[in-house]
Amino acid sequence: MAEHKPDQMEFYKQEELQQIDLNPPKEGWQDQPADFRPGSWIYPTKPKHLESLGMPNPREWSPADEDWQLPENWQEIIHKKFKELLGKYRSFRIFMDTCVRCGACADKCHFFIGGGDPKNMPVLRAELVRSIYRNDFTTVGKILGRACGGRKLTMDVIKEWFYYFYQCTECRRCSVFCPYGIDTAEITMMAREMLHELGLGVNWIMEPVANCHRTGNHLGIQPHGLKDTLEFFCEDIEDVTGIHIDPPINKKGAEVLFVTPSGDFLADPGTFTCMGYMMLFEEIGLDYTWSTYASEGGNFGLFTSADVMKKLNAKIYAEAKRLGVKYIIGGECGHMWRVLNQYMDTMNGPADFLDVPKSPITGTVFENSRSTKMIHITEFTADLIKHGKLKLDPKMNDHVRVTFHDSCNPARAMGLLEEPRYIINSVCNNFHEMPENTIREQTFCCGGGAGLGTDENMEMRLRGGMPRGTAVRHVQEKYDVNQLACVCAIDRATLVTVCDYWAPGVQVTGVHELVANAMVMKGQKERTMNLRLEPLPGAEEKEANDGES
Amino acid sequence: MAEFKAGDQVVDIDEDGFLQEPDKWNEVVAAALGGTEGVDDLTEDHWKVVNFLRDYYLEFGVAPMIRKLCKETGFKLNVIYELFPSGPAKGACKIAGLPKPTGCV
Amino acid sequence: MTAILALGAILILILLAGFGSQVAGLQVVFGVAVPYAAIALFLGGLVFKVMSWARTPVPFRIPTTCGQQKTLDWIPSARFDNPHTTLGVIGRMALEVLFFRSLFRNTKVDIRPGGRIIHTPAKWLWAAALAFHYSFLVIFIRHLRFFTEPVPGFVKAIQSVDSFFEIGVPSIFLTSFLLLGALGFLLLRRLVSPQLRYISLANDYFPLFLLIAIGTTGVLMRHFQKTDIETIKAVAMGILSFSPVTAGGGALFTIHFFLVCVLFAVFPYSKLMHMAGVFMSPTRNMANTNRAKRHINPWNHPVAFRTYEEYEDDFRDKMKAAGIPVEKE
Amino acid sequence: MQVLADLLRKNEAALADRWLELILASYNPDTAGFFKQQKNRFANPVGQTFAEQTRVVTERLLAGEGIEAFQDPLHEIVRIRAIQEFTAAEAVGFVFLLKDAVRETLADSLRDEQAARELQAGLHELERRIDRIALLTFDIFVSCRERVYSLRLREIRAGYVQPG
Repeated sequence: MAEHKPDQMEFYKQEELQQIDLNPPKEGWQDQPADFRPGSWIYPTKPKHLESLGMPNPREWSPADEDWQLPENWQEIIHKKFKELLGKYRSFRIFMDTCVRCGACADKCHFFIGGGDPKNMPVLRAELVRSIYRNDFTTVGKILGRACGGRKLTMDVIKEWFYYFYQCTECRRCSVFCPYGIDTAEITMMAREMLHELGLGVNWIMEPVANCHRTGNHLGIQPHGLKDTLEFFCEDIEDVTGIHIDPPINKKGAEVLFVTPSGDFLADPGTFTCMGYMMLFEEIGLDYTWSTYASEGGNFGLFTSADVMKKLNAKIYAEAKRLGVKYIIGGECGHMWRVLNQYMDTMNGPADFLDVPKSPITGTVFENSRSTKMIHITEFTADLIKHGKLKLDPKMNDHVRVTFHDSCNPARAMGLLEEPRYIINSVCNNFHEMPENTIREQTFCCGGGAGLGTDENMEMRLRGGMPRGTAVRHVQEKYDVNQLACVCAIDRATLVTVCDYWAPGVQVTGVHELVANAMVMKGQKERTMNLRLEPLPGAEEKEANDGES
Repeated sequence: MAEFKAGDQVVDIDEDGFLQEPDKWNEVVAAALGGTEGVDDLTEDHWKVVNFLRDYYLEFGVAPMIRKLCKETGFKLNVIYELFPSGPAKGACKIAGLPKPTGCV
Repeated sequence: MTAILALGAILILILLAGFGSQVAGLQVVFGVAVPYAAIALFLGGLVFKVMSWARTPVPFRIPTTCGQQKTLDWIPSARFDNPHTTLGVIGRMALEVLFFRSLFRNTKVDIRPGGRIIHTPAKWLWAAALAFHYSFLVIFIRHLRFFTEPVPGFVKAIQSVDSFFEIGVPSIFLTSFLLLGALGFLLLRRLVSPQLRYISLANDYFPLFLLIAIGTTGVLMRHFQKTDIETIKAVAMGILSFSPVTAGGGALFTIHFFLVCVLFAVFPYSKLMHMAGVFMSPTRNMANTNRAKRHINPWNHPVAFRTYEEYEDDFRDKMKAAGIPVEKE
Repeated sequence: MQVLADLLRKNEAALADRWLELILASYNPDTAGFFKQQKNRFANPVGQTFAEQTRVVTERLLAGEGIEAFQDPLHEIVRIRAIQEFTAAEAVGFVFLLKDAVRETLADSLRDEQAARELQAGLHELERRIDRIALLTFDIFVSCRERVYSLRLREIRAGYVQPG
């Protein structure tokens, strides 16, 4: 064929610039090993944490290495644990048996929606384990093996589990859409428990677990450190309101023990929410106490194993008993309330030394917590506002146009939907909901839960946060929303980054920061700043003309 | 784990360059660590921040909150970034001989 | 690939039965041995599987709540999506089993700017699944006319409703075509959508092809190859009364009958167990009375945790210096 | 150039759709299926953003608008591809696919020799402008990557996520 010259059409043949061969090889997902490129995995657990907790196989290793230094009989260990878990959890057994792969959950996971990796489809994440279950624990599987979807447990499978079960934030959105309620979070918890038998864990989870075991909170804040931090907040409160507060710490005989996630002690904007709690309790004169021993509501044991979760959670009831309080109030947190609402009473109850929670200010008895005896701060505050016990001036928040992010666990493991909304509507005049299929029980995750909220996991978090970011961007453009309220410490940390990437200009706030900003406290001075010590819009002009006159 | 020469002393540092044994810290080590973080000479302001961090860590076992560091030293956050280009956690804490702060929420 | 595997298996079964019906000696195999084996496998397997689930404890109460919880009395709670009473749970389960509530949940009707209504694909999944399951139920009830003498009233009633339009002689049953249509859609959907093809296994295609084969042979028997009902009834009644009659009903009936037996035999060892599983799934069959009633975990063994005393021993002097009350001076 | 512009404007929608298809081909086929099917913008932000913005870019390209008109639509697309599992070339390369889409849309009219020679100059000019847009896309890609690193750096520096 004659050589074509540039002015001839044939010269410009189809360049295969973009024919990237991304389509999977024909034999399907079963045989594609996970690709541990840098930035696609979270740093592994440091040995000292596993040692301090007495957990198996502590050593220095990296997922990028070929050899993960696993014990010789690692297959036997996994099978033994797999069998044990199948014997202990009916949910695990049923979720292994009943999936019909109808695909209703396939496009509901925020990591699949944002990233497009098919193994992030909930049905396929579960198949990673189900294929091993089929091959080794069912008679049909043993016979037909690969023909009926079975798969041998190889080293690649373990690596795949580590890769994909630390790409699930256990937000349970898939279980809302599954006709049988199959909960991939439950399967992820089982898989992580099995992986921990081989010492395969993530440092961003195990360090807080070790800290919480030692000092009572994830950050390793020691008792006098917590007192110093709370007093530091009270100084700021005094600057803003002119009211001096002495934070009650480890006070015996108080009516209420208050437990909040330790994120509120260190990470802005959580710290402003913590200030909000103290201002609220001061205003209504609640007889409460903090505890430095039980200074962690959150529980990273939830991302490790049932026993570790129970070990970390036991401190709350033990401390409530020691201090002799009547009941417990829990702060704004996501995973904390998954543990409190669904595990705590079963694991560490019965709490018969406590009373059924009764608000000393309104007299409301919280029947819904008759056994666990612990109520959510928004349940408590909504009740206060409903009975008009708080003097609120929503105009103080007029410069705030807020929307509300339903944190996954309060939404899907409790159903805490109306309480925060009632409070926000009472303290803020411009509140706009995000689109219907991104809130309430269909809420999209922040992309950083279940131990994934660390900086080396940034791209994955931004992919996971994209559906939420898109919804925030929508209300930002449509209603000029500038604040995203939420009731979770991890959300208050990770959503800051999600918003800065997907919807720049939107700040993140806790619900009780809004409450405190709008509260007219007895004996407070004229408010010129909000809790972040930023001048209030009104105050600026007044200051300006004060200066002039 | 790596070795780090500071004056005539040799100390161990972790993969991010943080001192492994905080009690091996002294002014010489601080100045040397400063070099790794783009802080060649430690002015009086630098020492104010470093000493506050050092004292806080020795007393409370953890690094202080950023807001507390700013309030106690009287420096605004941007001033601290000017003093320590790699910021309060990576820069100032390293020079003060604190372990790498992991503020996991 | 996996679809071909499943289709191949079904074709083999059909050939097997077709061949078997011609050979006189095999009559007893297909007329007697296979049905009894199938029923035994079905009942045994079903009971064993359900027992294996029932024996396994439910350590924690982990419902997936899809609506407002029951707390303050002035906030209405979602009775069925977040039940706090057993009645609510029964309601939620009924909604799930009778109307496929969760499949319906993700049918986002989306109106495009041009006003065009777009039904997201999930609505068709809900509609087809519902159509298939209900028509299968109606057909199942209609088949009781072969197994009962005298034929009960409700069976006759359903039959007349089903052939309401009396098209053709003998009048066609709506459900048979509804069934085949729904199955066709469910199969096509699995083949056409790349997403589903990627996750589908042979054990997803096998039941689909099996049911399609059963449905088609059923329709063929009724409308094209006149099979006399009497002998079939005799065979069916024979099996139930344990005095089996080996007179076969011809190739088509043997295939149909054999495939139904295969369906029963395979049932407990396949994904068809979702029939029982849906009732026992812990995220759907428990009320969200989590904080009101304590859920007992049968294997709740004690776990050592760091007590306050140990904690205070570590930090006592610093606590005292900071003025925090301590147990022991 | 005028003949080419009219020809393309006639089947602008087809051109934009073809380009979208080529872009989605860089994803796993089953993911591409989902990106195409799901029309709800919040259940499928990636697919819908690509669909809307490719139409905007194509429209502005055919209308001959200045380079700055492409900043916003391309930013929407590149912001997403910058954090997905793509190399820089893959993330930015989707712009060059527009050339393939243009040639495929003109396939029939390019078949006969005479018409092809006439369109030649216009086509060459159009492809030069697409290259220019690709360079802009690369700038946007780098700014998005820098944004990701600055977010990550902020978390490392402060020891936790510290706003502002």
